[in-house]
Amino acid sequence: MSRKEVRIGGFGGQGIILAGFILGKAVAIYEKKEAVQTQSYGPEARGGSCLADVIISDEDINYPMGTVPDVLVLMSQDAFNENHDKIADDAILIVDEDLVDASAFRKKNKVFKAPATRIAEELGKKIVANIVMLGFLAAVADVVSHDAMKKAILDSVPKGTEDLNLEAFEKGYEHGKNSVAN
Amino acid sequence: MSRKEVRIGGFGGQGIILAGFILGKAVAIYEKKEAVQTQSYGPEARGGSCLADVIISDEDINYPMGTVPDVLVLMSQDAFNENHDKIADDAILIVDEDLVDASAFRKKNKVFKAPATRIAEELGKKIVANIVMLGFLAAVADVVSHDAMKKAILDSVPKGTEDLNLEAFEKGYEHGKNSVAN
Amino acid sequence: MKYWRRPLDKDEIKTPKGHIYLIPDRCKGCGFCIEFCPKGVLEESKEINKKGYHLPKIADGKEDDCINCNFCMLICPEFAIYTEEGE
Amino acid sequence: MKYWRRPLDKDEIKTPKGHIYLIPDRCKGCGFCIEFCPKGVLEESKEINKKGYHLPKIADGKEDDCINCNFCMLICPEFAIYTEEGE
Amino acid sequence: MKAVLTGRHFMLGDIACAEGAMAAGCNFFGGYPITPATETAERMALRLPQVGGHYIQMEDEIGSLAAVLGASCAGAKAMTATSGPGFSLMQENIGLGIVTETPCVIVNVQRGGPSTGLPTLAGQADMMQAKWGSHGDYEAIAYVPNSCQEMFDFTIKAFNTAEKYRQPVFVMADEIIGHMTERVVIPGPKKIKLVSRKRPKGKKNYLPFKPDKDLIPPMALAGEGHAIHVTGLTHDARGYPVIDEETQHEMVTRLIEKIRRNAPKIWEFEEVMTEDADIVVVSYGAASRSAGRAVNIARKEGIKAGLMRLITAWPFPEKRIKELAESAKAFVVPEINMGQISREVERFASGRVLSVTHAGGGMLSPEAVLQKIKEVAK
Amino acid sequence: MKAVLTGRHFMLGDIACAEGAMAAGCNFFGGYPITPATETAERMALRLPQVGGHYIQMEDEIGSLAAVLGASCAGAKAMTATSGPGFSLMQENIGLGIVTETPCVIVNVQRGGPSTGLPTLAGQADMMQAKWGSHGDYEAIAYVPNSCQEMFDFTIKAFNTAEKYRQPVFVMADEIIGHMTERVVIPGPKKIKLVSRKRPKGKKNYLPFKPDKDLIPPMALAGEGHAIHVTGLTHDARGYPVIDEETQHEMVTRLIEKIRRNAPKIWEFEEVMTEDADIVVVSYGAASRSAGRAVNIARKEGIKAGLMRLITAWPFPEKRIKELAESAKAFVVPEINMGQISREVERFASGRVLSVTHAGGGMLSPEAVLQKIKEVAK
Amino acid sequence: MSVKGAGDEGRIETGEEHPLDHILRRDRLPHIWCPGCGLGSAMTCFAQAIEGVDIPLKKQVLLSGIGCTGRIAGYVNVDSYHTTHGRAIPFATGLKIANPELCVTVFSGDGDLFAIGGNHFLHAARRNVDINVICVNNFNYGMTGGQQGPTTPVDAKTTTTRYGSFEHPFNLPYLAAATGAVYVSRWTTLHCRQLEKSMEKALQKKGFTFIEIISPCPTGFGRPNKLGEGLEELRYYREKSVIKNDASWDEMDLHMRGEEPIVVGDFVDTERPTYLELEEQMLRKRGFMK
Amino acid sequence: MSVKGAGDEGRIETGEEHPLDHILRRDRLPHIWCPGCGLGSAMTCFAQAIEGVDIPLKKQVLLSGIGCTGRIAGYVNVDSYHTTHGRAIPFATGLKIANPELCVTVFSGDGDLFAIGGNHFLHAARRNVDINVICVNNFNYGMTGGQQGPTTPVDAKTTTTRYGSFEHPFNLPYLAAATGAVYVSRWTTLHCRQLEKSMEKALQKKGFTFIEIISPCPTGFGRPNKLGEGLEELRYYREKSVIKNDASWDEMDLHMRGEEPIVVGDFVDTERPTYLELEEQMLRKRGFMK
Ligand SMILES: Cc1ncc(C[n+]2csc(CCOP(=O)(O)OP(=O)(O)O)c2C)c(N)n1
Ligand SMILES: Cc1ncc(C[n+]2csc(CCOP(=O)(O)OP(=O)(O)O)c2C)c(N)n1
Ligand code: SF4
Ligand code: SF4
Ligand code: SF4
Ligand code: SF4
Repeated sequence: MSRKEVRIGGFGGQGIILAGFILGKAVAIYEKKEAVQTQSYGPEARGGSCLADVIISDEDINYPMGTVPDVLVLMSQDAFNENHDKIADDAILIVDEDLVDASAFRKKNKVFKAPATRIAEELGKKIVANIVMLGFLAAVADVVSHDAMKKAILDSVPKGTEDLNLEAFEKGYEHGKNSVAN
Repeated sequence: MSRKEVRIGGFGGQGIILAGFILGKAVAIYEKKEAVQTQSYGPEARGGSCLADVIISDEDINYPMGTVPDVLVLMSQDAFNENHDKIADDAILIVDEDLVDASAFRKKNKVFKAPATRIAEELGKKIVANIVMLGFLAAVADVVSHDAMKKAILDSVPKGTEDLNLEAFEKGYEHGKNSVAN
Repeated sequence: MKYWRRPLDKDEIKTPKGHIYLIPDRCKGCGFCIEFCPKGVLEESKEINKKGYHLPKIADGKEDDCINCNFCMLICPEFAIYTEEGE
Repeated sequence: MKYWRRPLDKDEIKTPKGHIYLIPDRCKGCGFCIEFCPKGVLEESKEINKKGYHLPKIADGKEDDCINCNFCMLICPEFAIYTEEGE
Repeated sequence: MKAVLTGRHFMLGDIACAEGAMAAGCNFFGGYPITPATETAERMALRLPQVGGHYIQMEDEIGSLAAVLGASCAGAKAMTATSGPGFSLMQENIGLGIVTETPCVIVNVQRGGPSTGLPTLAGQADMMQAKWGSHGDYEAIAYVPNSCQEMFDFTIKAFNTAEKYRQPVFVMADEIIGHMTERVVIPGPKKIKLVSRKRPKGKKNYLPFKPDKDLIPPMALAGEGHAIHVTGLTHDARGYPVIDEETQHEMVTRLIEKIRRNAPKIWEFEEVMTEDADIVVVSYGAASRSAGRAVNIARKEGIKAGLMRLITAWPFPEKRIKELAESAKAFVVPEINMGQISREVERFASGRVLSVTHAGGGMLSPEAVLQKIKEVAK
Repeated sequence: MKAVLTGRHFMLGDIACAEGAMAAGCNFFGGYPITPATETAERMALRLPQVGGHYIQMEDEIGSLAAVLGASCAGAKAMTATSGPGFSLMQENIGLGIVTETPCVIVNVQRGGPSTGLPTLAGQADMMQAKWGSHGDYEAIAYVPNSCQEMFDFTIKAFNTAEKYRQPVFVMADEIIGHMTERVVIPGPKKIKLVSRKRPKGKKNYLPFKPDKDLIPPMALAGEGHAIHVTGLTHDARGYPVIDEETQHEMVTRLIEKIRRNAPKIWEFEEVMTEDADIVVVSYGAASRSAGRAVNIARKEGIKAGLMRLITAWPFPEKRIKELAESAKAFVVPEINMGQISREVERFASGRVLSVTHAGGGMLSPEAVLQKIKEVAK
Repeated sequence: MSVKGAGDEGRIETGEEHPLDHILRRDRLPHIWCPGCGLGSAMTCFAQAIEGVDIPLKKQVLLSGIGCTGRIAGYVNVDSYHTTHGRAIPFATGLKIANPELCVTVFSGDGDLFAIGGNHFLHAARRNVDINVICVNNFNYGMTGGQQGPTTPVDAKTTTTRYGSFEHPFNLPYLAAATGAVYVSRWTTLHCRQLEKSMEKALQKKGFTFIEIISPCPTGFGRPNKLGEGLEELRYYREKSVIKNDASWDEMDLHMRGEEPIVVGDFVDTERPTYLELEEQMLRKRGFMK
Repeated sequence: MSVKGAGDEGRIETGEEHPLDHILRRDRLPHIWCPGCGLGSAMTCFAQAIEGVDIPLKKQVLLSGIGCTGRIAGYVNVDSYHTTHGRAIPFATGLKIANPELCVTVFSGDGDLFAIGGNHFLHAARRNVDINVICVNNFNYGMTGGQQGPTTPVDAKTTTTRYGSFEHPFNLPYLAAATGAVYVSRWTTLHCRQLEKSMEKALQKKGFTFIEIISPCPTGFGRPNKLGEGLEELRYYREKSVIKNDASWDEMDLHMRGEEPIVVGDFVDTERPTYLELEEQMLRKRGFMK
């Protein structure tokens, strides 16, 4: 793997950027790789569409912008509509199955449906759906290790919420492993 | 005469700039010549030193700044001290004899002493000393006609003060003619 | 037919009836209309719109309670709800 | 010897005497000191300085009237006049 | 009182500028006094009420230019006049004027800088600022008068160009010209050619920022019923903000091309004895009067010198410089600054450009120019 | 809390900039929020009180820079951070900083312009403004980081250079770098070299604006008993205003020479494969990352391309461009603007410079650069 | 539209066109404001008000600076100018003077009008330029992500006052009165009816008028300060608001915490010749008739 | 020196050194102000005041913007900063915060402080930054040649109001009070003693203080408005001034014509935590000791 691009999409308020940040941090700090995270969003302070791109590479990353994602993680219908067909042929797609109706997807890529929001709601905090998603991602996509991700989460979430977030991560990871197994 | 420079010097409040303006206007509007008037003064709103330069020429005036005056009219000691030795060899010097002690003057140039302030005071308005000076200048220096000057004065002084100013001008002119005659 | 612009606090009006309309895609589920309807006509429904916001609905047994006072329209930040004079 | 900074309105002071000084080249002849000296000690003289301004002088018969109240010093915009306690 | 003071006058440069504005139909002045541009404001304060126009003294230069832009949007021919410090403060709203395509005239009577510098003395060191002073990419239009007559004439030109191209236009004067008095001949009103902004024809399908072929959109005024929206954000033809790369590309390139493509129509210069010149002196404003004198003397001394005198500094007449560079051995660029327009000349004639600099505070001397001419003539 | 957060971080560019300032000893921030520079201010608001410094949110950018200059005069290492619109508003006080020789750092995280433009998207179109934005003649110093690490490193450089040369120094970042997150390695405090302004030795005969041989005068602070006078007017060595040509000449040429003469010590750049390059790509900031990619691809395709990446845009390393111009066939200058630094390159390599432009709002693509490289390689 | 677990009971009939749609730039809706933001309510009141007064819509001009509030100028379907940050008032001044027939309103945020734009406010009020200024005060800079502004109460948390704000905030009605506004009022976005009436009054009144609107900003102020979402902020207003037209200036200070009331009302309503009236008066006096 | 027609009777003894010379930059005298200008008197009072208070001269910092008044910073022999037009207050704010030991005074003109600089005044007063602002109000912009300013009375003639000014002027003490100054007073340059005392008070008081000084400007205001030379302007002050510390804000309006009085006095004297005090308070509350 010399350069991999992960794109996480959703709307403002879902913690999309934080998810991208944690992924990037896991790679850049806790693995011996390079990572760059960029983002884009609309003019809205909340509720607008929102994308986080993470480039992961073994070498220095010159060009820092996302081009064609190898992993696409989508947490809103809008994000799906705008992004689903701009992906690499061997890319994988992960969607939050409660938020995204992926039936319009026509390509041959592997599509994973993660019940991230549902799991988060079960944990009592809808807001950790992004972390569940990260767990799922760690399990199904070959971009980051379980360990590095865990460390990065512990570093990045607010004090006092570590346990909840770790639980969310593990739940997502588990689900992901199961999905791959299936 | 292709290019002549007249420099009028004094302090703020004496109407030095106005004098320069009237001279320039007489030449540029009422004679078939070119004239440019420039000025310089210190940072003071009043009472600071103040110079008006008028360039008079038969041709277009390219370079507009005063260089070496052909006629130097001085209405304050400061102006005298700073300007008296920067003049052309055939220049003439006119000083207000009540305000300027010209004894330090060492060159061979012709020096005229005009009692401008005194005449103005006799007319009841010290402020018209500048116009008296213009009369004197018109009489002794060959740069502008009596007529053109008169017209320019009429154009330029506040309404209601025309007579006073003309009288001042004529008095100065007369004195000038006498000085030349002597 | 700008019923909604009638001077509403005119004395002679006696309990007019209002008919409520919603433009669902505009709603952002802020709950203002629900909370501040003086007659308590509205409540949150389970229905969500495209953007995932819960829409208001008419509360059980309040179907005829709207007095067309128009406050929901005024306070709705999304131009999503309004009323017309009912018959 | 900063006599001029003494608290001037202290009660115990009784008609002190003042001695007036002028730095003539600073004066611009505004007349403030003359007009506002509470004792009318000053008046315009015919004497003019370098810049042509008329200087203040001590009025006839007022030679001993300065009470060193210091007001001329305070109001002079030119730092041209001041007083010291006389004997 | 008349707007156009037809006749022969002996007039201060700053006042001639104001009279030029009057003759151009200016009916709004929003300003803030600053030496050496104050006389223009004072004259406008005297003159505008005489013809039903408005002079308003704003709280600062930022407000002045904002008011000018507002007035222009309501249909006024509007202007302001300032000097370096005020010009610096206006930079943000100059960008607004550019992006909203609001015609107006901004006079900068340049004094010695940087900062408060020499309030009463001349400089020409805001020339590059006129091009680059506001953030973002745009093209500037700037006239550089070198006489009182031109203070009058070029102010009219500035209004016409502003109206035609719908953008703020600068008159980059300097303290020497602004505070000099010369003969100014003002023609009859009918002899003065005036241009007014293009207006929409009818209401249907009018898109406020949709350009015609000349890249200029017709302009609707406030109160005409078009319900236009005007914003400093990147916007589409409808005037609505669209925050993306494509709209930005379309808007910015159009605004720039609007001027670049028309540049040969906008740029103006005057040449004296350049046909056979080995040495071309490029100059403008006050400095060009010294340059003119130097060129005359050089010719008398047998040096083939010529003068290219800029009437517009922006757009810079680069095409002509390229042409002249084909035959000229060298360019001498005298200006009352440390080398600004000389850099533009360098871009098209690199290695052969000599700058004659002056830090400001007075007139650049003809001798200094002559010396440089002689240096390269060797 | 520590001023220097030694360690490895995954950090937003804007935050790395703030941490760079902290590491450089910054103890005063005067600012006004603006996208995309807000995160720098927010970080400083969090961090400064932890180390006894002060964050003050001023009423606007004019006030921000004024406060920064004031704080610097009282001895603080002071900074502000803004974007285009705020940078435009700061221009007048930038001139004051230059003329009063007051060290400080001004960060401009560039967004799409002109005017309000594209608040959330990138641009690099304030590069010429950094040089020419304030009225009058002066030389600018501007760093152009292209990574989060450089946001940290160059902010320290900027403080050091500001202190050394006693003038405001710019960090001309862009939204891409400011809003990107990368690894940032912060060394131990002892490994960070800090420079502080020269101070007067003793009180006797101290003239606040009398330079040493290096053209830099030692700086006295407020409250030290020197009874200094500091003015934006043209002034003499004593600091007193003197409104004449001679003093202006002396002051302005010294301020300019202070930077020009030291330019070879100040300017910095990085070269990749330029030794044998036929085509030299000159780039900086975000755009230089596309340029780097394009150069790599070109080399793979057998084109002798090389990259000269600017670390300082101002002073512009013209000497090196001249040298490169001796062997290079052409220069390609990609920037996220309509051609700004490319004009500087043109001055020293005219006729052989190709600009790769982008109106702003996103990253310039490596393909666009590659295409231009190929075009000239033919 | 995915409808989950909802029957049809009580469902509100779907509307086709909102009665204010013709006053809005419908093609630009939904607007960019957050759920629970008060700006939409303020805009509704304004739309109602310009409908309600007897001034043709085509003579209405709406201006703003930059900010969340500043976006209002882009949503109301009248001639509208979205100027630079803080400069809507001088822009409006020029516009009004150049065409006195226009009814000119500046609608902007507290930061825009009173941080960067404070000076222009002072001077327009002093001159009594015949424009209306409506300020939405949400106690922070919403657009840039919730920083401290000149209205942020002492001790409040924002992204630049992480340890609590240590600046005294402005008392805007007092400031407006001290500089000469002829009409000054304050309402919260919960006071829709009064607000609409105030706006109608301002639109019709000659001279410089000022309305302060206290508005929820859940994103920038409510949540960081434990006032909660928009709805909770409105509840807070309901609890704490006191209408008091003759309040003293001190009483008008806003603390937004504890037991302190939010005093609202019509505080100033007076007459003074406007800028243009005084201009005419002077010109007549000196013999100029326009 | 030419002495004409004057004997020696009454001649005042020639002084060598003025008692305030050590506080002045003597090498810069005479100053540039016009004969009869009140600025020199105001400066004398200030020089006296900084001598009079118990603060070392080396801790005194004097700042100004641009204008005739602005030149004061260049004549007093303490650390002094002559900044850009209107920006002395924010410059002073930075200076004071960076070194709280300094006693910081901004001395500038009404145009500088309230035209271009108005916003900074508002915000520094609001924040209660511990600086002193002394404003010389001469009803016009003296430095640039006598244009209208924000204090020019209605109907007054200036070089930009040739038909009489048609703007309402500011009431500066009111504005200062409304924005939060803890000490507000006004005197004319004739009230030297009171002015000096006020200045001493301001220098010693914590927080943002404001003193307005009404001053003759024969060149820019007196003569064009038939108030005559400086001396005549002072006579006018003598006649019309009324000391009234409890004056209402309305009474403080200045008309400078007819029978209207010039109300002077100490209008506000109160206490409020300063910017730095409040900063410290908040930081302590959040567990930071500095
Ligand atoms: C010159 C300039 N500085 C800063 C900004 C960034 N900016 C945009 S809006 C804003 C503040 C908005 O606050 P407010 O006016 O209170 O409006 P709100 O968003 O809260 O409605 C700022 C600082 C800008 N656009 N221009
Ligand atoms: C940005 C800027 N605009 C304008 C000026 C010109 N200017 C200098 S002083 C001044 C007004 C001074 O008036 P005031 O503050 O009342 O002081 P005074 O001269 O009356 O004492 C002006 C407009 C300037 N120096 N800088
Ligand atoms: S119109 Fe009034 S009563 Fe009817 S739903 Fe709306 S708020 Fe309730
Ligand atoms: S007050 Fe001063 S300047 Fe005025 S007359 Fe007296 S001594 Fe001279
Ligand atoms: S940030 Fe605040 S003001 Fe802006 S839209 Fe959101 S809630 Fe409204
Ligand atoms: S213009 Fe006025 S303020 Fe300036 S020095 Fe002269 S009298 Fe004083």
